[in-house]
Amino acid sequence: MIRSVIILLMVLAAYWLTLSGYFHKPILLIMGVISIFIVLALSWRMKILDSETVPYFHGKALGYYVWLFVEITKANMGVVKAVLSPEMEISPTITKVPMKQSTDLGRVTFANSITLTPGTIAMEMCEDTILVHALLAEMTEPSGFIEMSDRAGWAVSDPMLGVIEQGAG
Amino acid sequence: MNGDLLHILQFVISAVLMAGGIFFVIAGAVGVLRLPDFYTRMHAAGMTDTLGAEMILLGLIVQAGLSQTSLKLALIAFLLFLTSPTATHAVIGAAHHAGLKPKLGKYRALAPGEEPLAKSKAKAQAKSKVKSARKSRAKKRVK
Amino acid sequence: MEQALHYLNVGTAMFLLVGMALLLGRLLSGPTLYDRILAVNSFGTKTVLFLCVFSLIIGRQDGVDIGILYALMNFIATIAVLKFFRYSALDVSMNYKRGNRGGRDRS
Amino acid sequence: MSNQNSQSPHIILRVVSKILIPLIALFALYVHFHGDYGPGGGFQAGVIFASAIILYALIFGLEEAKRAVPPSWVRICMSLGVLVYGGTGVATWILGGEFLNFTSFAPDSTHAAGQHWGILAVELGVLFAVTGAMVAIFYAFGSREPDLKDEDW
Repeated sequence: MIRSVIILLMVLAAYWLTLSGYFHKPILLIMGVISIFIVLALSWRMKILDSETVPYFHGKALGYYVWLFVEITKANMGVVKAVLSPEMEISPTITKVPMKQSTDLGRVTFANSITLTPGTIAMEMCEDTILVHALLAEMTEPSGFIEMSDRAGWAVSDPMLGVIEQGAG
Repeated sequence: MNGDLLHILQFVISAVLMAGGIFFVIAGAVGVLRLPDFYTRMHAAGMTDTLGAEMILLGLIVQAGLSQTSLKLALIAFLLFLTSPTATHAVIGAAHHAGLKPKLGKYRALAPGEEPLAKSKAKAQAKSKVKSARKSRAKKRVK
Repeated sequence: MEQALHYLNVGTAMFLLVGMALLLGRLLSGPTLYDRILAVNSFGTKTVLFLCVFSLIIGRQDGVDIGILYALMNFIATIAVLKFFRYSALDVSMNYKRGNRGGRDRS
Repeated sequence: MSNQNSQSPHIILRVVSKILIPLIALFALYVHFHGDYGPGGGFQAGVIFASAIILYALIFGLEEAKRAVPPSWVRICMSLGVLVYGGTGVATWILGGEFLNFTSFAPDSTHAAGQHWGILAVELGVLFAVTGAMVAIFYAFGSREPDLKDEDW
């Protein structure tokens, strides 16, 4: 909780400076401090001060997002080809993908990554699986999902993921 | 001289990024119009929201250089990155929950000028025959 | 070079308007409600992009502020509309556990 | 709150909204305090701030929102806004000017400091009133009973 408050404070300060841009006017800086404390009080009243509100991704996340961006670009090519070709040969499919992440944050990262990659959309999250709608049947290969799941768990440094892998191996 | 080169480089990078973004945005819009059912249209819309938007914003960031505007543009890119998949997930989840049936299996669009499949053609002919028969019967009755 | 960048931005804005017009077709002819919601959502994303490009054309950063706002409001509006059509009420908690549907007693 | 087995079907919405709510609220206050320098002001800021609370109510339910921001606070906020607005006018009266003539706050200032402070106070009143009114309207409409129950369709 204390850690979340400190990180939220820093994030909000950076956000205010990005928006404001008036560093040389002390009155605006004072108002910024007041505003940040009002927002902190509101989030405290709403009980949203926890590690989900401020997902500190340990710097690993940057690598994950670079990888994700490459994946998005690759998937986009496939979807564009399918959509713009005159025959438009598509084969919509629905599959179930297992989720191995233990925290909600890891699961959300994984599901949002699936949705961000065009051609696959996370439709619904059941107990430990995601229902995925895919535009092309070849986009539902399990190996791709497993790699994305592993990487998403690694990006949020999921404690359960290592345990499962050790147990399996 | 050096400054000129930098400006040209800036223009070229920004132009390439924005042209790519525009391509994906237009392709997504065309896809939303062309694709057969709601679930597949969602994919085309997602294409616009992810790569198209991010590429246009990157191009604008390159144009703006190191300034406050580019920081704000990066903030917009981050917010779109966060909200667009969530909104997509919410829309498709709501449609699925409401019982909208997805079209599954292989689908192929008709080429321009191509007639529908033979079966449906035969059906349509049969229907029109029935209709004309009904009409003639009705006419007879009137007479 | 300034001139070239200006023309580039104006061209981008034009193409964004074309994309918005195409989406308007889906918005008007969408067979189901969800098609329309999808079109509105995508239209909002394009509006944000258009605002960004436009604020660079006129050389002021006010448009970018409005773009940030529009990105946030588009999300809230989509969620609100979907929630209204799914539960036909706005006060239901969406944070319920599975099996215990709806956030309040409806007996 | 990140309990391990909370399997609500809407965990994506919950997590993303939790990230967005502080950002929306701070953006509202930014719009308010930069009304002099860019687009914005009290009314817009009030609506945006209220929309942060409305997003919370949409995701976590009206009960939870009423616990975080009680309706009594909302009513106090609405009347406080009018009070601040009117009070500014009365203060200018007492200082010897006309109603809402802000120059009487700092009559000797060369660069219209009185105008600055006066507008800030008035905008603060508008912010309070609009936030209160928006949240009150949402509470009133949100508490409406649904015509159809969830199980019926």
